[in-house]
Amino acid sequence: GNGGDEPAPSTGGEETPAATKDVLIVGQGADAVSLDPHATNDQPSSRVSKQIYETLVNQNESMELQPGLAESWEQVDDLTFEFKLKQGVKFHNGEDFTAEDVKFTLLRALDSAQIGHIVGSINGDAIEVVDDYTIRIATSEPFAPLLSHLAHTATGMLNQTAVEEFGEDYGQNPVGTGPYKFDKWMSGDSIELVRFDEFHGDAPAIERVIFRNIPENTNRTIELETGGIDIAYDIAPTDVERVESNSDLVLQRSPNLATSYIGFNAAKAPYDDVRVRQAINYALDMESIVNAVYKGVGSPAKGVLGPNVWASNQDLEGYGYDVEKAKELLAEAGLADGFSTTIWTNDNQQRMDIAEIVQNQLKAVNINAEVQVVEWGSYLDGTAAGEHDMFILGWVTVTGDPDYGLYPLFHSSQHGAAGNRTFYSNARVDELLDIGRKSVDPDVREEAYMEVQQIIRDEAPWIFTWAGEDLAGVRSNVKGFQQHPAGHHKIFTVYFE
Amino acid sequence: MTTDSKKVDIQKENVAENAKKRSQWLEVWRRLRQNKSAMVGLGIIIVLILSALLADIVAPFGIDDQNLMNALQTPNSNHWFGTDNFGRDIFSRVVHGSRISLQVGFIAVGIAMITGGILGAIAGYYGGKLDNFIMRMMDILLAIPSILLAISIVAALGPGLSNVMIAVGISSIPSYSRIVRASVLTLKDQEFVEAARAVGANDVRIIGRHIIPNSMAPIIVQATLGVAGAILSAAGLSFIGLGIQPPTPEWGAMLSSGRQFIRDYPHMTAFPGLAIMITIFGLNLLGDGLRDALDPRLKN
Amino acid sequence: MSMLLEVKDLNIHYISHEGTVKAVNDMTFEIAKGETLGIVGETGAGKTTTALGIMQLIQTPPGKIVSGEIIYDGEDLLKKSQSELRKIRGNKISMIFQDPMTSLNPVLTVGEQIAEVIKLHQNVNNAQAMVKAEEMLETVGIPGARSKDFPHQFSGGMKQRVVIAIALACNPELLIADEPTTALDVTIQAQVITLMNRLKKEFNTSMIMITHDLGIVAEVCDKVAIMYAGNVVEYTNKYNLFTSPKHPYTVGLFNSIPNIEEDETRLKPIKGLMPDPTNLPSGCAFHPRCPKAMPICSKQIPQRTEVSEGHFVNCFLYENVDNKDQAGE
Amino acid sequence: MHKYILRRLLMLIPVILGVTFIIFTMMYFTPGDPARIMLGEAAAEADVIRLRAELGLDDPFLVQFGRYVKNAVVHQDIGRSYTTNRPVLELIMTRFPSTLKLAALGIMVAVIIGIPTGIISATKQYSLFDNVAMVVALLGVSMPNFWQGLMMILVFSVYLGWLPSSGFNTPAHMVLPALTIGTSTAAIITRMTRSSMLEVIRQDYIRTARAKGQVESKVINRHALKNALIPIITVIGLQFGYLLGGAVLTESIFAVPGVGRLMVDSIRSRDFPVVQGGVLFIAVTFSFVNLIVDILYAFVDPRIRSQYK
Amino acid sequence: MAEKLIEVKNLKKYFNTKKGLLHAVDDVNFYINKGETLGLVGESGCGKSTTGRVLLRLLEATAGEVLFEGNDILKLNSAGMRDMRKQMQIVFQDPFASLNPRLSLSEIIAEPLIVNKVYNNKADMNKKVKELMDTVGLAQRLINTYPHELDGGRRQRIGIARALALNPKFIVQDEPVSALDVSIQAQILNLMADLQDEFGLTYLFISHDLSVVKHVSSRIAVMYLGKIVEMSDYNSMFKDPLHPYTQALLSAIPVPSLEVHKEKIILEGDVPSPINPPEGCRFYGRCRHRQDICLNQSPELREIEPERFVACHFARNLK
Ligand SMILES: Nc1ncnc2c1ncn2[C@@H]1O[C@H](COP(=O)(O)OP(=O)(O)OP(=O)(O)O)[C@@H](O)[C@H]1O
Ligand SMILES: Nc1ncnc2c1ncn2[C@@H]1O[C@H](COP(=O)(O)OP(=O)(O)OP(=O)(O)O)[C@@H](O)[C@H]1O
Ligand SMILES: [Mg+2]
Ligand SMILES: [Mg+2]
Ligand code: NI
Repeated sequence: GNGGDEPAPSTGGEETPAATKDVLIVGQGADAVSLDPHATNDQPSSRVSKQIYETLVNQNESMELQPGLAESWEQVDDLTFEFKLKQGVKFHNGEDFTAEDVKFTLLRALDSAQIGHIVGSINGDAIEVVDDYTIRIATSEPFAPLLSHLAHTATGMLNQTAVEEFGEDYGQNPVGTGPYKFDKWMSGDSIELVRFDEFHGDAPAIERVIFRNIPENTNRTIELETGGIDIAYDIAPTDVERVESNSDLVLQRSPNLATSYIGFNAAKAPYDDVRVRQAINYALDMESIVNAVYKGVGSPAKGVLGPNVWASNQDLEGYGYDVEKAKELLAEAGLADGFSTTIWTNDNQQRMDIAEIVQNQLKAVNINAEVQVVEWGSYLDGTAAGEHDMFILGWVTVTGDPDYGLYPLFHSSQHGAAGNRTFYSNARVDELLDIGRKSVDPDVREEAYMEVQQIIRDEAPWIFTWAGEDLAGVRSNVKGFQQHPAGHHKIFTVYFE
Repeated sequence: MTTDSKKVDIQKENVAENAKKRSQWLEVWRRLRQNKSAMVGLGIIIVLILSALLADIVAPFGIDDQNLMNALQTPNSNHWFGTDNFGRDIFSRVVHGSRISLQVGFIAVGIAMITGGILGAIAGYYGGKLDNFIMRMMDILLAIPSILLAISIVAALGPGLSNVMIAVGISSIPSYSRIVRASVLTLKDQEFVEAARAVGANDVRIIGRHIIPNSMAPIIVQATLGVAGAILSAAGLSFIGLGIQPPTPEWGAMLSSGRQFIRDYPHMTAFPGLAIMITIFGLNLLGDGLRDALDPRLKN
Repeated sequence: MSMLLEVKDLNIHYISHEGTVKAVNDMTFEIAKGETLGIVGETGAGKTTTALGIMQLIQTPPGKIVSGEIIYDGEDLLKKSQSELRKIRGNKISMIFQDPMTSLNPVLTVGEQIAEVIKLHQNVNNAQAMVKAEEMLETVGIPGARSKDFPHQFSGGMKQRVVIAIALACNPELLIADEPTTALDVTIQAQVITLMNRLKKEFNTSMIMITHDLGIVAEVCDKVAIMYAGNVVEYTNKYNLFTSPKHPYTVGLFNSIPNIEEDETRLKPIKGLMPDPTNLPSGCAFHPRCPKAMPICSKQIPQRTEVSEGHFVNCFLYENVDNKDQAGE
Repeated sequence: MHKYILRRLLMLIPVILGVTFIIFTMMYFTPGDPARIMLGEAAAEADVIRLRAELGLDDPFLVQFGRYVKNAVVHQDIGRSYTTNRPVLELIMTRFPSTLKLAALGIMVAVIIGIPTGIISATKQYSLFDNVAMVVALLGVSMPNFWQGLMMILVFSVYLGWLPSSGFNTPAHMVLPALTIGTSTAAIITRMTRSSMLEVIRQDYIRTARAKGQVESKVINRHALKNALIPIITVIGLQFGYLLGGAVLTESIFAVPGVGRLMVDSIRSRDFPVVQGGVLFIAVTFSFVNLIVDILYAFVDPRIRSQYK
Repeated sequence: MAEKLIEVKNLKKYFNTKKGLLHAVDDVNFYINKGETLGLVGESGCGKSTTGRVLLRLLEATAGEVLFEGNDILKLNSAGMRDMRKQMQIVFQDPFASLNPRLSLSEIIAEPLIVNKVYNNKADMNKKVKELMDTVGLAQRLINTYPHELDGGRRQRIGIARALALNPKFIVQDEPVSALDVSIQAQILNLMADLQDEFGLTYLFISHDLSVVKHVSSRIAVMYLGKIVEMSDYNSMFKDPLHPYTQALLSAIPVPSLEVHKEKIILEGDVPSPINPPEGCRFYGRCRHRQDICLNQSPELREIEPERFVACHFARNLK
């Protein structure tokens, strides 16, 4: 192979090898959309923003809450939290970080169509700047998961001056308080960040970070192998073995907060009949489907929530593969002769693969399913409008809190576009989800969520498919890299050996 | 005395002697038959058409016979081209794929040829403002790269075999209209057209009996090459995930789903790729041969 | 008299998978210095092929000079190397093609095209060649200033003059003109023929004038070879040809032309058609159309017979008269 | 000549308008709500409605189209991307250099390979060289670009490890994409050169040149090539124009951040302003390339030159 | 006096071209008597074919009248024209371009019969086709051959048969033999003469070859740049040409004979462009006898002797 093709550092450093290597190149599958956290909510953007912005609260790699820009906080009443902010924090443009910035940021976030829902529980009128480094944030209703929401990258703290200065172009001129500041962006190709020397915390070891956009999975791995990049995100299942067996590379695996499911449009016959939904659950050999498609990456899903979401019920009993049982149930539902249906998927390779196998396996119970690969836009429109039958989709419980992973998906107020694309309604589920959302008592919440998960398993609006896992390939001289379950991994802890 | 520089084609007496009906097309066929590479091309196309027609007999397995246990076998005596990630027999899928590809190719070209041909014939024959208008429309279509046009059309209509055919068809309308127009333009001033007019033939007869049959040559050549182009475009669309629905064994789609395995199981991409290549190769050979056979000027 | 060019038993064939065209068969003729030979024949008779054969510009394949000798200035051109031939072409022997519209390169100025041949054969630099080219243009009656124009800016007659200028630029000893006026109108043809006659005299050039027009022969040629289907059927001086044509084909040719000087009511055409060049009749190629055909004509190829001094005919009508004459030749 | 160019530029206006209209209409009727795509699967309906209104997507077709044309003509503003909120023109211009480089390199490769091969093939028609070259060229035309790209990655990046497989920053990165584009284009150019040369070589003026005693190499280079050039230029121009927007597949295989990929991504994310702007931009550049080709004709062929006067 | 079949009055045909208005036929007057042949000669591009085409309304005239037996055919509506087409036909110069290569010989000859619905019975029609083939000397065995299999002479016979199919009175012969070799040309010329005798046809015979024109015509019109410069019977024309152009034209023909030694009149220059032609005499630029008046005033075609027309200010004074 050749080692000489990494882009030359744009700052003229000395030519001595390895020891002074101070550029880290990260390959990911898509270009960021915008570095204005309020303008987008996509993973590639968050992965970059994470290095530029900081949030009030952090979640560590075990999803535990930790101080971020807020040194400490306390709950003042059912609705209100008071945060003490860290002092001496500077924005990349040199301004000090104060409570006013927090207020500005949160109000702006509330206004955002893209991420408004993440801070939607906050009552904008009730944000109170106590002093420069103290702020009170109140929600309109009791909202238990507020802190985990404030750990979401979308709530990274912005600088008012910078936002106003760049106006519409802020997304290409981000200013945060994080360890790296934005340097340049070659659209479609790469984004370069450079170390922020006045960073308030531990200075990163690496001077410059480049996020390169390499859409093809295979190419990304090849680039990693040939040394073109140092870290490759989202190693494809097919490349796992290859990376693992390469002594120059280390494969990091960690379960994440993503899950895949096959949903039924429960508002539509025959899926309004729980027996049909269950029958199809029995008719599919989910275990082997997942193995065939994901090749051992992640795991067959045991429930709605992934294992590292708080209050996830991992003890639900699976349906198992039982064609006879499926036929029985169908017969009971009056569909012994089967029926014709469609399976929608977008053009995600794994989902298409799943669809193809599912289609194939359903033949055994006389269900004639047609796979329809629908473009993302039409897919969202169509599933929101309830035009679909069966569909394959995923969900990421980014906050790590079950509220985020259940409420939008199963609450009957969330039908359609808001997230509940199965159009599933169950009064008990609604009630439990409301309890979970409002209660401050973790035990009460946990109990409610456990029950919800059981009901959903039994009533089967979903076929649980896959619990996600993040795979990152890292060159062996890269140290200090650890994946975050939410996907936006910290780069500023990384160093070269 | 001055003669026109055109050589008087001296005919073979013996040909005229046995006065069997020997149309221009037979003549073309005779010339084509002498062209070895065109015959190779024709052979390839015939094999393809046969395999498309007889796919169910030729293919040892069905297109969707999954066997997850048998996934990703390299070529062996049982599975000549190996199996894919679902354990399906790639050879069978490639064979069935010829059906899809030829269908897409022929229908897309049919759409383009008919619409383009009619537009071109009208523009060329009547000329003037109509011509101008039609040709400006074609310029506009031409200014948009055909693959982008096709992608937009598929986006607008939604993916699926028939939409792909429509998209690829529409995006190649301009080339046909141009060719037909050009040949109509040269033909309409030909003396035999004038002769027809002199004996009182009307426009319909002139276009139908004199102009269209004589403009077939370039259209046929373009169509042969166009089928190749259409197959490629459709495969390209499938490759970027805008084409045909699974589990349809479209070659481009097979290639696309194989690319994630390209390093360990290159046979998944190699065979559909080769299938495309051989098909296009055959069509091109045939198209070239037809061009030579139809244009006696290029003879030798 | 010493001959400038002697062509002996030249055979040229075009070989393709459609069959072999025997385009030129046993062609024999000679040209003295300053003399003009006319080669006359209908389409496909092999006139152009003969000319290209002498220039050795037959496209190979499909063409092939099968046998024969082309003796120019005592040396056989067929034995010369390409580079030797290049020194002769355009310099000692030059050629004018039938169609002035296509004989000139459309993307080069006429000056450049004339200068090119001058530079190739004379030891001059670019500027001198251009000056010489302009002189040549003037010689053929075109203002020298137009040397910077491109061929499409000239009319047909002027283009043919440019072609003549190219051909004569190096003062060749032999000029082969392949139907140089066929594509031109009569009044323009008259201009060009007059010009050629003048220049021929001026430069004392020998010439082969290929034509199908007996009128032109009468005007410019000293000797004539009548060709039919690749064979010379009659070869003689102009006087003999016009006063006592011998070969039935020659006679038929004369009878086919409406005579502008006389009032004939009916032409007496040769019956039938030209034969298929890949499948010539056996024996004398003309016999199926010949009014005087005899049984022998279809069986044997008639030999060249000298019927009177310098008057050769390939026809059995005359062959028996005196066979020995021919042997003595 | 100036007049001619001016006239051609004026003729661009209806084409541009037409392209705008077509693509606008097509996008308008394309299913899939841009607002919803931007907001993703977790968005609240109210947010979607709000965003739709912000983007002006609820206005009737003609209002939207009129606004677009007005902004473009009056303010020279072709809008901002829905998704990234960047000015469309800026977005295109950051992508265009890569596309241009890729197209230019591909064409260069193609010309360097194609024209000499075509010439040799034509001058030695039916020789071994000719036969081999023609089969190879035909294979080149027949090989799907995207497949060839993958195979080249397999060989040059995976097995041999000589060249990087993705990106477009350094010369090394450009080799494979340029070769991918270059081979098929080279094949086309080779075939065109050959047939065009064969046509020209038959002409009388080539015979005239030979009759002058000119050496064969000069007959080919000085007399034949220049005349054969017109169809070759046409093909090069067409290919170049095509590559400016049509190299989508190559761009995505090799992660070249080009306009083609931008277009495809935008079509899929229903980023209408970018699609419209991009197609418009491509159409205009394409027309410019055509204009340049026509001007080149005039340089090559005096007959055409005199027509333009 | 002979009866006029065709009379052309002030006929004009202009073409719009990129470079300007092209005066292909400019104010042309002539007539053709029943049963005679009018020869129309002139150099390439002088407007001969255009005249012929306008006569048959294959091109629409810009101005003027074409009287066929006294009716102005330029004023006929399409139905009237359809009838008229049966009366007048054309044979084209190029035996290759004038036959549709996709049709067989019989189909080509039958075309006029089909188009005009002459027969409603196939057998009759086939009989007629065979008859026509006999008439023009095409062997019956060729009935199903295609044009490309035939030589130029035979193809031209097909063209003639097609023209004869509707029993026309008048045929425009647009250089019917100029693409043929001399031996074939003579055959065709003889054929046409025979047909004229047999059917009492009237010909407009277009050619640039004076020997041929002289051979076939009773009267001759000489055209120069869109205008007729001289028209008279062939005898007077050849013995005593009046217009300086005719004189030059006649002198320029190479004669295949050693006895004739003509003094050639070599014209300077070429035929000027028919686009925006000169005001005065079109021949001014090449004329040996030009005077100032010729530059400004276009000479009319005058009948200076009975049946002898010439368009020259100084005709008869030149010698
Ligand atoms: N390149 C070629 N390939 C095959 N046959 C050829 C070729 N060139 C000429 N011929 C054949 O050779 C014969 C003689 O042709 P040539 O051109 O010498 O005739 P010509 O007397 O010059 O006729 P024309 O008066 O039409 O110029 C013809 O039958 C012709 O068809
Ligand atoms: N359809 C047309 N459009 C424009 N110009 C035309 C058209 N037809 C003929 N012309 C022009 O009109 C003039 C007369 O043409 P026409 O064909 O009548 O000449 P001609 O005497 O028959 O010549 P030739 O002997 O070459 O056949 C020429 O300059 C020609 O270029
Ligand atoms: Mg010749
Ligand atoms: Mg004419
Ligand atoms: Ni002649």
